[in-house]
Amino acid sequence: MAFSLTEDQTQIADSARKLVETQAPIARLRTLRSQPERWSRKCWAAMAEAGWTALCVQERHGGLDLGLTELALVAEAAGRQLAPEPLVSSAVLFASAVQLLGTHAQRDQLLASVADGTRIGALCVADGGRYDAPDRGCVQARIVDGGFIVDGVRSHTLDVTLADTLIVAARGPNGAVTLFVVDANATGITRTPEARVDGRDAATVRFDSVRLAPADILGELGGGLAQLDGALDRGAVGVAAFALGAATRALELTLDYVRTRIQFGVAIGSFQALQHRLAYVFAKVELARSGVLTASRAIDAGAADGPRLASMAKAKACDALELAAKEGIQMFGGVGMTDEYDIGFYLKAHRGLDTWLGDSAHHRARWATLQGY
Amino acid sequence: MAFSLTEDQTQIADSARKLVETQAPIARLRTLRSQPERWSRKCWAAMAEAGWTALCVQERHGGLDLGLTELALVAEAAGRQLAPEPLVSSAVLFASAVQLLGTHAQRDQLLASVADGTRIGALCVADGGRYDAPDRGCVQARIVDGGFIVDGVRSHTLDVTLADTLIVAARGPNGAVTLFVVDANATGITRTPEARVDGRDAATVRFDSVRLAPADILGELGGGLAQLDGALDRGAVGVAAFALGAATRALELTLDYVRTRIQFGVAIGSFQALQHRLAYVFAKVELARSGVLTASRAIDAGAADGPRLASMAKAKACDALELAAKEGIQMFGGVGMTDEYDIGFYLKAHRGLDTWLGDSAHHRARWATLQGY
Amino acid sequence: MKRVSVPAGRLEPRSDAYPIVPTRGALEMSLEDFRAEAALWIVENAPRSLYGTRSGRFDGYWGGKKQPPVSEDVARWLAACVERGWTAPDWPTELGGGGLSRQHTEIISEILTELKLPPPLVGFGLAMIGPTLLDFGNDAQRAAHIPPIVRGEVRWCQGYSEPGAGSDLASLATRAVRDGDDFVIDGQKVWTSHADKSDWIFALVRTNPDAKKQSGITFILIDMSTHGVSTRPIELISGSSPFCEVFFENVRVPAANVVGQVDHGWTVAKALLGYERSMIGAAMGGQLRDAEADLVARARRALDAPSGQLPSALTRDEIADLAMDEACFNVTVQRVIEGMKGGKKPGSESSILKVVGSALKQRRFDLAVKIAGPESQGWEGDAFAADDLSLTRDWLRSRGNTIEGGTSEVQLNIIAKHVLGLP
Amino acid sequence: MKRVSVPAGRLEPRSDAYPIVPTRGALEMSLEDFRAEAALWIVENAPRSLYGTRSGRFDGYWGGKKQPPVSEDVARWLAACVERGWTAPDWPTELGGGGLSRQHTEIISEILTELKLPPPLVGFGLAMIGPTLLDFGNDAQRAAHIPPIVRGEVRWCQGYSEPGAGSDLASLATRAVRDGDDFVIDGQKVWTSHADKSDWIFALVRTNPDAKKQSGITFILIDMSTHGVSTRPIELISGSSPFCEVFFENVRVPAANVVGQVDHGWTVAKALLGYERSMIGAAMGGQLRDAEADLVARARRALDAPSGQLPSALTRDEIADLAMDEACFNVTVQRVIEGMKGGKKPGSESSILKVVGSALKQRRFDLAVKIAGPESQGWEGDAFAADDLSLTRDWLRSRGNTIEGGTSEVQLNIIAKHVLGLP
Repeated sequence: MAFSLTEDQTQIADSARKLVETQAPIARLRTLRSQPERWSRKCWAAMAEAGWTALCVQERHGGLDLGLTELALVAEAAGRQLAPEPLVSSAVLFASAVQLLGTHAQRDQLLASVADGTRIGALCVADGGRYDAPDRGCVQARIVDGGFIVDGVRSHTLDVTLADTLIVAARGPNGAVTLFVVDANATGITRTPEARVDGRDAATVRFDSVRLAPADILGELGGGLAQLDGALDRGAVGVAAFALGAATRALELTLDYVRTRIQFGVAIGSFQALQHRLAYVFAKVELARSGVLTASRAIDAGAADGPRLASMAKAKACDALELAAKEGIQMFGGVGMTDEYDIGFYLKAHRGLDTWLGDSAHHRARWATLQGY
Repeated sequence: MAFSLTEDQTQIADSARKLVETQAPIARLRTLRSQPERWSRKCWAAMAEAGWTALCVQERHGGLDLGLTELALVAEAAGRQLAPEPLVSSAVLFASAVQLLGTHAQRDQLLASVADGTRIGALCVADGGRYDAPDRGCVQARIVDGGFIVDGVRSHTLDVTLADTLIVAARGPNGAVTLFVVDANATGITRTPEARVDGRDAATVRFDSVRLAPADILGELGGGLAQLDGALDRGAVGVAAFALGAATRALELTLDYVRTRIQFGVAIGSFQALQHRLAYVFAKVELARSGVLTASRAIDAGAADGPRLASMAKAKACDALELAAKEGIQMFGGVGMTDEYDIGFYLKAHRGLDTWLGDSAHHRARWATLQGY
Repeated sequence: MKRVSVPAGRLEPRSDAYPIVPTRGALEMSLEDFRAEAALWIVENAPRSLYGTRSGRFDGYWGGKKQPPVSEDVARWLAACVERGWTAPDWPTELGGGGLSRQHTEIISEILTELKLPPPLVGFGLAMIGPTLLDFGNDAQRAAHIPPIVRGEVRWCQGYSEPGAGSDLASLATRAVRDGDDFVIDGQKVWTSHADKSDWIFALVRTNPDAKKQSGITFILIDMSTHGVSTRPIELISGSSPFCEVFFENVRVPAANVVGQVDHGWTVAKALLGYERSMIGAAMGGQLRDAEADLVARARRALDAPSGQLPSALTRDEIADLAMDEACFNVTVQRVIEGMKGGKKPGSESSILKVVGSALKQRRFDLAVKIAGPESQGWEGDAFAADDLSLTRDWLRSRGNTIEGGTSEVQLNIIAKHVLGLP
Repeated sequence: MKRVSVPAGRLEPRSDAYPIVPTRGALEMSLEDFRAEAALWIVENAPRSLYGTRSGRFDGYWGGKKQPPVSEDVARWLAACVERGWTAPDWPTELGGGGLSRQHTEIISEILTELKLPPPLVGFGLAMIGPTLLDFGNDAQRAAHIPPIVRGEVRWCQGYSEPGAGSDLASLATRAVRDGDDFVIDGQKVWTSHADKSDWIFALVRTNPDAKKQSGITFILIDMSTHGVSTRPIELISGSSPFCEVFFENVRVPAANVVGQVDHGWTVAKALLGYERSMIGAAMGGQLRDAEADLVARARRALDAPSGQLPSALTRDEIADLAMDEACFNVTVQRVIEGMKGGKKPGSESSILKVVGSALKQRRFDLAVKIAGPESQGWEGDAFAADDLSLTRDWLRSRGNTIEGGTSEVQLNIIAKHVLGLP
């Protein structure tokens, strides 16, 4: 397997980074967090314009039909500045779910607009945001008049407030879970935004007698949450790439700081104890980079170990971010604790990224299961 | 609870350390390891002379009736030089088991000689030395003619080769485990010495139709291994104190070395990365010391949390020793890897101490169980 | 801790007045007699509403002109103690103290803890600048500042750290230039707790820019209402905080406010840092209590396991490991306290308290957020339980524990050099 | 790796002789044609008994006068390759090499790996001193030493480290004093692998005691049979080892044996260390393979769980975490190899290989002994399974991984300064 980037890929990565640095610098977060819309539609349009939303969509639906390898490059760029736009939710999780499970009609109807960024899709499938124990039956579907009536509440659902279309999991009377594609503005749906530590868009979604038709089913009736595994694996790699970018950037910020912060007459970066710890952070980040590289390529190649490697990438990238952010704050010292400096954002971001789609412990257990032990 | 030592205790600790330094320096291990007897009877006599073997025995049986607090002081001293004499086996585990479970006759018969060191007692109760899953039924007892016939093999049993009396656990036909006091030289018992990484005395004990009488039962017929819990808790504190002494000494050796080893024109102990790691080792050792102090006092006071604190002391002291030994070897560098230097003995000792009476993970799980979660 | 030995049935305050036992005799009594008598006096004088209101070591009224007592009972409790000299029981009576010994003071404190009563007054005046002035101040300074501290009339804050002088405190740059009978001060302090609520600040300023580092620093007392002093609160990653920046612009301070000698303030500063350290170290123990129970309760909620063995062996293992370390740490704190009781210097084990205690606190909250999972992502609002919202904040705030009051790196340097004797 | 493209049915050696294809034409062929032809030649010439005998990268015959080949087939295989110049395919033909390119050499190596055939010859002659002499030696030195290396007649060892010069190699003290046409050498080397089995040693000696550190060091070749050279094997905590101490007492060595200039041996030494590092880094990947399967198998034995989910969630978690890190590490190794393929310098990620690889190996064995419990306590004898006995030794030996070949501390220093750009 080749891990070095092709020329095209290098160009995608470079221009993605430029786009993020100019249009989506981390300083934005300070403005966005006090606004009703937690991400910028203008910035999203620029990302879509650059093709980010089309990367994982097939050409026949207006996509670029590249793959996770390329998506990981732009997600990494976005992660460097913690851009809160719903890239992974819409362009990976939603797009993949529709592509993998959708009927021709559903794909024709949904994917083109996802690819050009005009439609925001998001998942609403895990009760309380717990992907490690995703369904406790908080949302239920009854069959009435050949259709469905959905009721319930699902809290801590990411990227739904500004979404146009949701994929909702609902438990039927027989206990089996069915997936539905639902208009986010349908009658009976209320989205109450939540204020999260990472400042990202999330909401509690309430379903009050929401009426759905058989044509809204995604995948099989009662097919269960496992149908989403393929999409979730892709999402996990997307999150991992985002976390990898964040970890890389947190380390860079810290390196810049310790090179210039003077105490005891010298730059604190000259202290060996800090040097060794930073070298260790660097090693963890580079290992995580290898994880993202191999997971994205394996899934693109349809390799059997794709799911396992996706779990690895997710766990290792989030762990690297946690370490980089914590060491960063410690080495920034007092100012690292202040809201004025950016390094704290990376720790806050880790909280959200780690729990999203299952935390590191969950993915280690999953790896073990997939390896048969 | 008072943690500072009384004058008497200080004196016990001081003279114990002197005894070990003069009569049982670590250099002995190099000679002992190539000899059939893995510890020195002369040194044992000196320890007995100093009252070590009598510390935990009641006065009416010729003991000093002090307690684990004092025993921990001498065990710590012994641990500093990794003295392989069967102090914990005989003077703690065996003595406590007889004291806690024995009939008057058994106590009268056994304890005086244990207290004066002329009798070596040892446990032979855990199959394969696994105290975390102590009985898989390798040793069985049949009832014949109002007595018992014991058969089976128990490997990895510590301190039995030179023992005079054993406490053996055997599973009866109904599945219940009974403890017996057995003459180690009884007909049908074969002890095949094992060569261990820590050089300590251990053997595979084979029972071939060993005949025992009802009077040999310790505790209740079919009373189970749990009867030994009180003795094992005391033993765990003894092992913890020994490990604490070893950890303390391993750290001292390392500190001495890094203060004098010159590289790049300076003592390597002046490198901040090593300094911080050594300070961390020091902290772990001091925390472990607190653990041993509180566990020994709690058990002496008959406190309800004695068992839990014994588990804590065992886990934390062994963990501290592991860290101190590993960091020691690393900081000694190449010579730390050679058999010529003593630091390696401490890592080898950890292997044996950690597994004996259940490893750290076992004791953490036990703590959680005792705390009700 | 010794139980308070008061007659049975007397732990509740009585409504009828009880004659005040004259303090003067205390030094002649046995300590046990003093304990009984002090307990009686406290039971008589502490307002009923204050019982059980103390939870942490720093609970209590901080005094000063800017923050009045939160209730009349708090004011009454303060007044009673001031009257008796018991806001500072071991300070000289002529300055408003109680004229007692350290041991008497400790007994009073034990009784208050036992009864969960807040001390009548807390703060940097009593804990830091007061002892400093008693040791280093001149008569005029003591007479001017100690009585208002004892009476809770003036609240103090500490102006040490600067943006360029954190771990390397001696590199501070706030300048004080002599001008007649005054010094004129320009510069900035940072991490000044409650500066916005304080009346006076004791500060380190550089009086000799040419001298090397520690020399050329002066310890000076500054009235915060002086023209040119301003403060700005600091917002942390965990939200608002007691910390402030303090700015000095052309601030005129009488030279008489210098404590100790000009250019030799470092000696004073170091002594004061000693008081601060012992405060932080001792406080650390208390903050760790109940971590295990809290984590187990969280795990039971998160894992839907209201009783029995937790279904996650990993979580069990991590909680037990942390609980063991905390138990060992708490014993270590006790060893230190016990070791110092005879008036001896603390043993080498005291050096680890700050670095271990702060790391344990971080581990506690790291583990808590891991257990809480998505419930640990809240910031505000009602989508998250109040308890979980404070967890998020506490977790973020705990990152500061290894930085404030001497970073762990500085502590490890100190252990390596001064305890382990490394070069 | 590309599969060897040889005609089906031709992977087994044929008993009838196959005409040797002249090597001379290789440089004119396409690489694919060369691959096919090389595979055919190897299949014809490698003795059947050697197939499948290669497991690690250093398997193979080490040459020299003191250790004859272990079998006639090993000798025959060596002779065939020597004849063709394929013990050193990319060295000059006039010195006994094959005159091929790096790419051709890589192809030959790939074919051997594919067929699990050992290389005809391995060792420090081919890997270290040979390349060094080709780069820095004079014609006489090359003519004298390269052909015996290529033919496996002389085995070399490396005399760098000294008791006082480990991480700080430049502080070495073995002295070489000029006396007529000779140098007289006194001193001691340590950690010299296989010194007792080697014929020659290349060593660093101090020729100018007054010069500072790196200056004043000379790189010299010493015949181990010279009077005054002696060796002593080193016993490790894990048991016997290939390492030796080497003592020089009044050893006379011709000045003509100096490689490069007198007092300027450091340049030569550094280049050679480069060859060594790349050897160790690449070897690290291979040693980690199968860790997960081995650990799972051990856990199944220890936990009596022959199939299904392991009953210990802790053990599962730890194995999975290690397996993930190892997988990421192995990909990192591939990234480095891939990155260097175009002849480019290795990327910054290569700096972590040694420190991460050695730590992972330690973690692997630490976890293994933890899982094995009491079965990990064996030293020798039959109370323990052979597999468990080697575990104990491997576990102890792994502590050396973070020390040898540049300690982790030195590696971290290098990463911090040269990769992260810290001051």
